[in-house]
Amino acid sequence: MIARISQRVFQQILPHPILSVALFMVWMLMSSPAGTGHATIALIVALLVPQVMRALEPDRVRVRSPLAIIRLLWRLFLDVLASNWNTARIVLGYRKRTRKAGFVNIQLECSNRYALACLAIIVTSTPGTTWVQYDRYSRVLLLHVLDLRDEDDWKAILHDRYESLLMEIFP
Amino acid sequence: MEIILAIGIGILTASGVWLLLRPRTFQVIIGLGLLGYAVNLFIFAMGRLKAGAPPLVHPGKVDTSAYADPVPQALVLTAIVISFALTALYLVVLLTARGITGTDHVDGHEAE
Amino acid sequence: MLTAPAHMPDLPMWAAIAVTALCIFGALLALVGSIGLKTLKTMYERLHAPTMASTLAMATIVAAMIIYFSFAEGRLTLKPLLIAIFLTVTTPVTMTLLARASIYRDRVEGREGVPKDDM
Amino acid sequence: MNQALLLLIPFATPFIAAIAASFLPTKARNAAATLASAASLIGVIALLCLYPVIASGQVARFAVEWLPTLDIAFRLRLDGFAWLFALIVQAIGALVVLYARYYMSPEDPVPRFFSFLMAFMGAMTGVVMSGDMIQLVLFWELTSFFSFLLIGYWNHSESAQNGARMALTVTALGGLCLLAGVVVLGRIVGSFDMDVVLASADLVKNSPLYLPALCLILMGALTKSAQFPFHFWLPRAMAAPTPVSAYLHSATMVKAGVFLLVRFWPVLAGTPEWGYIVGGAGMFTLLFGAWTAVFQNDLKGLLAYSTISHLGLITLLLGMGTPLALVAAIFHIVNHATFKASLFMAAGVIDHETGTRDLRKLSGLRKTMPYTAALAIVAAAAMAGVPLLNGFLSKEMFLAEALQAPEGRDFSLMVPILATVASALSVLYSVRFIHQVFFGPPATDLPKSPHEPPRWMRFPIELLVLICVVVGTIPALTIAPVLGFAVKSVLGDATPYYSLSIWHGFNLPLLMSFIALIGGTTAYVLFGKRINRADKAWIVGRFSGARAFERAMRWLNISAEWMVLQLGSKKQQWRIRVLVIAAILAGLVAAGFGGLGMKEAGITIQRPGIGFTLIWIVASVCALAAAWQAKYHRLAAVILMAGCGVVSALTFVWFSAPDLAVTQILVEIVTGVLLLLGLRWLPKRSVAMAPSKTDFASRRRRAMDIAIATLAGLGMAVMAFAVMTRPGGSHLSSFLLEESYPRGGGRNVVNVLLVDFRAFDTLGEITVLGIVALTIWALLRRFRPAEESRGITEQRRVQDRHDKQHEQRQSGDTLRETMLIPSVVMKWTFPFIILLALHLFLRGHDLPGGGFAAGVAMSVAFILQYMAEGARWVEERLRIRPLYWIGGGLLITTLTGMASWLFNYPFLTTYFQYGSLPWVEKVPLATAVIFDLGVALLVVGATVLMLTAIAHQSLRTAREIEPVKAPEEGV
Amino acid sequence: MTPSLLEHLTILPIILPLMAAAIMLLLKEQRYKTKATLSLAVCAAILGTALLLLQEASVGGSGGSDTARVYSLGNWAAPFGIVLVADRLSTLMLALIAVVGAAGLIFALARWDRAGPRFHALYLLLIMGVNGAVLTGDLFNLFVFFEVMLAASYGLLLHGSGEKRVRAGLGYVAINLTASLFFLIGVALVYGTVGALNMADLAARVPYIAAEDRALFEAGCAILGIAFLIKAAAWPLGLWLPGAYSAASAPVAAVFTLLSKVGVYVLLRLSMLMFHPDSGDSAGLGQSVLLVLGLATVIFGGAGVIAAQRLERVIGYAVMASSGTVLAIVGLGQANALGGALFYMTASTLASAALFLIAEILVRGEDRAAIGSDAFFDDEYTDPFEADDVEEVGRVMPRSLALLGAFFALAALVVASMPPLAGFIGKLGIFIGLLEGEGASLPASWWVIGILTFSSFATLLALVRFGIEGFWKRDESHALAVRSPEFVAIGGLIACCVWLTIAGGAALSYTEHTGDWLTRPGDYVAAVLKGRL
Amino acid sequence: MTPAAIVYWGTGFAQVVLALSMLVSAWRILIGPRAQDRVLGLDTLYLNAMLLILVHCIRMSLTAYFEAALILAIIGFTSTVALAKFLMRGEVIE
Ligand code: NA
Ligand code: NA
Repeated sequence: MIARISQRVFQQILPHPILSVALFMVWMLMSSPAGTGHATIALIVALLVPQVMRALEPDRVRVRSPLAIIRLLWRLFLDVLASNWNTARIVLGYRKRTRKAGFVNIQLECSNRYALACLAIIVTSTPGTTWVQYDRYSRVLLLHVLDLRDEDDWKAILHDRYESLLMEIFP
Repeated sequence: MEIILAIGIGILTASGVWLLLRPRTFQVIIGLGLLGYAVNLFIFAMGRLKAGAPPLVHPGKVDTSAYADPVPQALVLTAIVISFALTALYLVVLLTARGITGTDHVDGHEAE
Repeated sequence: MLTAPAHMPDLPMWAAIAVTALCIFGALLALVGSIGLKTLKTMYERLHAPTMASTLAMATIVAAMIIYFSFAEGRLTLKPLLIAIFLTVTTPVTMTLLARASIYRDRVEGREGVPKDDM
Repeated sequence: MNQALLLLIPFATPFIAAIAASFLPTKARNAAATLASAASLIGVIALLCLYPVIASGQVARFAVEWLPTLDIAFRLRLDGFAWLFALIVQAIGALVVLYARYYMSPEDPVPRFFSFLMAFMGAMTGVVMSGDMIQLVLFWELTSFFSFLLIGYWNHSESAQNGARMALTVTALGGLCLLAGVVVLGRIVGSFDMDVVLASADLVKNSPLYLPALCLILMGALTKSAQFPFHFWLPRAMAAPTPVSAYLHSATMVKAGVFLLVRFWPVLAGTPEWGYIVGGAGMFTLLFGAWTAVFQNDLKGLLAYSTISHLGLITLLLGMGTPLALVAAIFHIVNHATFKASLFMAAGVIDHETGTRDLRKLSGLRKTMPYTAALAIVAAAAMAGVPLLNGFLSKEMFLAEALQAPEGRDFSLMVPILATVASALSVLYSVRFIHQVFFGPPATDLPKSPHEPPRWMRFPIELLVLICVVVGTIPALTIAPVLGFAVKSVLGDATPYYSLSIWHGFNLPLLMSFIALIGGTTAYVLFGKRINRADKAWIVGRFSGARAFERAMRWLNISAEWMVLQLGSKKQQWRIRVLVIAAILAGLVAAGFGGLGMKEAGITIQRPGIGFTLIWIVASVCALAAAWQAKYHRLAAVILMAGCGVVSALTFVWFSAPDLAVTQILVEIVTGVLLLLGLRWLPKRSVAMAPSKTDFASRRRRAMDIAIATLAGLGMAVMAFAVMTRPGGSHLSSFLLEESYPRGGGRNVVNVLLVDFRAFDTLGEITVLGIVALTIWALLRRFRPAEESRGITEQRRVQDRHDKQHEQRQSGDTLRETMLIPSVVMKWTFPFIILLALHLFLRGHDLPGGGFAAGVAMSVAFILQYMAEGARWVEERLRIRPLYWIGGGLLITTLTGMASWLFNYPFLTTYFQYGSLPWVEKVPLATAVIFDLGVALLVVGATVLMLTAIAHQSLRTAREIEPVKAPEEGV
Repeated sequence: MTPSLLEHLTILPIILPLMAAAIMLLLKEQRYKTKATLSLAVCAAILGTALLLLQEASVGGSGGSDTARVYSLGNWAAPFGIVLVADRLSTLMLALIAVVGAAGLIFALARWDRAGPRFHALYLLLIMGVNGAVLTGDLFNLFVFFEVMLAASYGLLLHGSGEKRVRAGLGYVAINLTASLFFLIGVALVYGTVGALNMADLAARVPYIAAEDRALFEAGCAILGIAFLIKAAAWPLGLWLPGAYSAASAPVAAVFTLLSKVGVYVLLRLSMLMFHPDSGDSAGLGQSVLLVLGLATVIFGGAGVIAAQRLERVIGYAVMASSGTVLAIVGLGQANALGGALFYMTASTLASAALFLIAEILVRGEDRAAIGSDAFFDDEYTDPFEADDVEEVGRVMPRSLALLGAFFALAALVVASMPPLAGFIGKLGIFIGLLEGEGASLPASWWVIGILTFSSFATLLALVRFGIEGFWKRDESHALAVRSPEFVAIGGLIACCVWLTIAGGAALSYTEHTGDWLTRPGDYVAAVLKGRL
Repeated sequence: MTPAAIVYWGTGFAQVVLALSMLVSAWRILIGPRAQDRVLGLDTLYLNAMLLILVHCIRMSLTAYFEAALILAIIGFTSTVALAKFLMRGEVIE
């Protein structure tokens, strides 16, 4: 009972704890060099601003497995490096003949909005792939790929490297 | 630097004036926009060009020659805001006129 | 002989070189992106090019900035990270939207080279 | 009684009566008439009371200060001449009032009539009694004005409208000239005081400004007294009710002109210019008027032209410039007033009783209206100059003077001959009048059956005719003394000897009189029938002054229209082109065609950087392309314009204006959204609509515009360059840089400028923003989109159709899917943008940022939500009341400013302290922050209001054409 | 700073309307009564303030000397902060604004304030802008207040909507935006060369501008001048005026008569301050241009008055001509005639405002179609012109036509500057002033007199024509419905004209004194800068 | 060469490169051919401008300009989103 009340109070005060943390950190970054004064303000901001989010009724964010997040970020970092390299080469005309660009339809498994959003961000942030269209009913993603060697390759990369991790993070 | 900015202001002005003299309201609004840039930069130029010297002073004795002239900057700020507001207004007026008169000619009717 | 203007604080040579290299690398990468924007043949191919600027180029320049100002101000300055965070989150939004819009337009106009099954 | 008061009575009473009459009920005929006659009688009595003063040769004066700095006062000045004139005005006025009481129909709203009449009387008295030239002009114009109202009294009648308008036009124009003339005269003399002016004859006549003054004053006098070629308004003015004609066109209005000539006679007369102009105009008018009068078939028309002719006679006398001629003129003024007033009244009676004024229809009225006939015949005889009547006496004097015309002049012989001819003509029309109306067989086809008018309607005529007879028979006992001091008051010591006896022996004038009488009568006998048949006057009939006037007016109209067309344009492009050309010219001329002092100032220049050059190539290309594309590719133009915006923001970064860069970028973003919101309502303009071939004119116009644009650009570039390359730094900026921190409490000088040094500018600037938002919002509430943009957009239609075609999908799914990912991000950026706004706000005073930037950033946060989820969704969840934000922002800023009053400081004085709140280290606590908060609130409100007002249009349901309601079923 | 609330008098005309407008935005739209009351109270307060200041200005400072009341905003002294300066001229303008503003407001209370949303707020903000423009002593702040005034005028011009207004608004906004850009360019150049924005500071510095900077400075002033000439509606820059003013709703058109006068005011103020005979090489800059353009404006206005087919346009052209008159006098540089010109300006502004109000009543029947373009959206804001509710008709006042006719006649006499009313005194003052001293030997004086006489005549012609049309040819069938506020408004303006005539001595002596004060810019500069430099 | 000089000249060079990059993206805005190409060009222009500002911060050794870049990073995408949505739906806010 008490636990439930305290949980509700907690929800009242901190409707989006992750957001609050993020806001706190962003504020501290923004106002660097930040001393205690700014920390106070950051705290107030972190407590007050999420209240506004109540009005916008976003879906609740539930994040599991922080480790997976770090793994995801690391993978993303590596892929971004690699694909930057590839794309630069393509742009500079190294692989003019052999390259073929095109669309790929990929059947996705996850349906969590946040997971999809993260996937979209990841895919699009990686030079060489762009998230074009997603069908909610069929869960098919239309992807554009700059260097389309093998469709299945891309499907596999997407599923194995990212989607599985994301499904771990956003159950 | 001065010559580049001066030429730039000139080209913005010329483009803006050309559009201002066109018969279509949308051309006029774009012209006003371009002229707005030109005029803002012109005001800004009146403070002379100084790189790396924003007027953010440090407490204590101020070496006024080490800072860009803040006055034109303040004037430009005001001008930006006002020209933004008036662009919005002209936009709405031109939309209304397009709806009521059935034409986008600046006279509110097609030229004879 | 190249001389530094008076306003620039001194920093270790390695840092200076790192900052310079990162900056130049980032800038060149951004340039490559823009060149891609110009040279690539279709709209969808061109979409990929500026991503280099918004990812790696941005990252190197942000890194350069962090290094530089950490030395210049004598303490760790992570503020430029904000740019990295926000740009990473927001750029994809525009790219996907733009891709979606152009595929819609291409389909409506019945252009070649786009999957046709949907709007 | 007090002399001043006595002077004031005849002047003021009519005005008081006029005002009083205007308050009477519409039908109060008797009350109004009583009021008016009482007023004029009081005036007469007051004047009579002043007789001893005047008779003793004194001048009665009364003055009140009015415009001391111009040396203009309200001065009443009554000398003999003025007294005589005022008496005529008031006395005949009284008679006309009595007459009008019976003349006007009971249905007429006569109080108005009497009100106008009294006002006119007052104005006329004002003219006569003016002791100040300006005041004279003032009342002069008032007489024009009230005569306009009187002539147009029957305002439903078109002839009344036209007659009134013509009379006003001509006489007011004369009045304007008179004003100018009087000002010049005053300049010569150095005073407007009539006494001073009248005593400065030599000064005036020797002045180089004499001729302009004379011409201008004569313009006034001659138009007013209907002298050729300005005579034409008078016949048209006959559209007035007859009492008005009887009053205005015998004794008052038209006499004002000759009054003026007499008044200024001592100062202006006697020069050859005077002689030629005044004499010439008089002579011509005399003959022309008489000749035309002969041919008039309308009773009042005849009298009108006769009046013109007699005024010509008086003018001619005045033009002669001799003292004796002046005596004759004054005498004839009086005589003409009496006989012409009575004739007009008689004509009115005839009109009233018979229903017509047509001489050809009227006949034999002596049978049915014997008494009136007798009176009219006597009066007409006086007009013809029959002996033993007053007209004879003055005409004798006129003929005598005509003989005295100074020798050596070319026309010396012509004058007496023409004078005799004119007299004969006068006899002719008088005889024609009498014979046509009263003799012959009684008319049978008159609209009404005539009989004698009521007793008191006749009385004024009787009295006037009596005066004609009495003056004509015993002038020495009646008019002589009055005429004596009237003449003396004008001529002073120069008063000549003259005799008013009826018999001067057989002399040349008498002979001429007889020739005229016999000649006139004979002519009538010989030509009477043919004259009756004539449509218009022989010879001169083809010339119509009125037509000339109307043609002149039409010409004036046409040329005015032409001028407006030539010197102006309805085309906005033309107008703006003129503005730009004007600005270019202004700059060029003022700068002395290129000499911008660049050589002298010396040029200190920074070497152009490659990067900077490159970004400006971007901006230039964008600008030129935007100019090229804005007509058919609006979206491209918007994008290209944004390119220019980016570069100008970069320029601000480059040259040390971080605040500007921040603001420019923010505004750029909002403007982009705004233009796109607008584009939705602007139907496409397709290239196909362009004319396939551009004609030469439009090519030339474009070439010209390119030239203008190039010049403008060049001008701006040169000026910018010239300023930038010379040393800068002002005392102003030095002060601000130095004092910003110690006295403004902020390190960011630009921000301190905005919220402290020049906070008042900011207050105005946000007010502009608020006003514009309000205006946009108001305007869009009645928004009516373009035909082509109504309903949902093409894209939405296609996508909705697609959604409907697929079974699983619902309408709107395409949108939902499209926004699925973006809306997540856009939603979650909301708190971070709020953070950014707060950040910008709080650091503003010391670092780049500030209330405005914070406000725009905040509004972008809202707009993003609108874009992500749609207006309805957002507004169901976030109740944004932009008007409150605007109002609140304005209130906060203003109240912050006013708070300084509590500490006895001027508006917007800021207070700051480097406070240390617990946990918060040194943070500047300035009231400027509160001010900035108001700014931010307003900016949020205004920006959101503007954007959402446009956005809301998509939500509004189009009004359907209402179906015709089925009639409800009966019970 | 003396601790007295009276010291803050100068700023009241600006912040009172601002505050009231802000409060109105917080009120619901339906609360007309509250808003009307508030507006009236503010107008009354402004009028009171203006009269107090006028009284002070006419009495003068200590020892009867002329002073300028200087109010340093933010307590920053003159060249560094923004100051408000209430001297004889600005106070005169202030009083004129207060009177015309109050009249327009009262007139609007009869119906116009409900013809569109937020009328009162916009109206008060317009008054604020105009007041600010005449009070400020700072060039850039002048720009800001011009913009406040113009922004509100855009809103008010479009108030009531309809095709006519929107079309007119399109041109009006574009022209004025262009003018504002010129204004900015001019201010920028002035700052770039002189380094000052305060008018007094500028005036003090003009004689000492370095020779090589002078050309640029003068180019800036010339461009600035063009901007003001556009606002003052000088030919050929002011062609926008008749169309815009005649399209506006009556109370708005009435206050608009002030706007062009503000343009004239600024030209007068700046040219007298900066280019007076002692101002070194720049003395008399642009005077001949002002003279020529002023006269051309009078001629063009006169022609327009004759050619115009609608009464509102006639008045518009008359307003142009009246601007031109004052401009010509400023350009002539005859200080003696300045007093007359100011007097004339005051009187003609009052009367043309009255005429705009009368004109609207006269054309009310015809204009219905123009006001209510058919609405497209069904959640339309309903305004009183579309609804045929009973209150609309109003009680027909007995003799309303006669009274209105009398008002029309009186106003027409003033606008045509015919005797006996105030317009005549003004023109007389001009004539006499022109011919004083050496003036009589200047051909320009005679040209001015001739052209002004022509314009009087033209105005008279046109107004007589429209008077006959409006009052004599009036169809008996549709009676004139005039509400009492409308009578009060028009009557008030006419009463002011009459008062100006009767008390012409005092009023003229005030304006002449003002003209004299303007020819001594040194005193102004001293008062503003208080010896600081 | 001092370290500071290296940074100064290096960043100067980077700026030139970035400006060149802007020029190239402006080319895309200019030639299109389609609206979405122009939008993409504009987005790239914004991006490059932001990088340019960051490099300028280093070059001038001033963080004062940082906020301009930060704003571009956080809300700069608004314009592009609006443009893209306009292309997709014909209106920005429904
Ligand atoms: Na990508
Ligand atoms: Na302060």
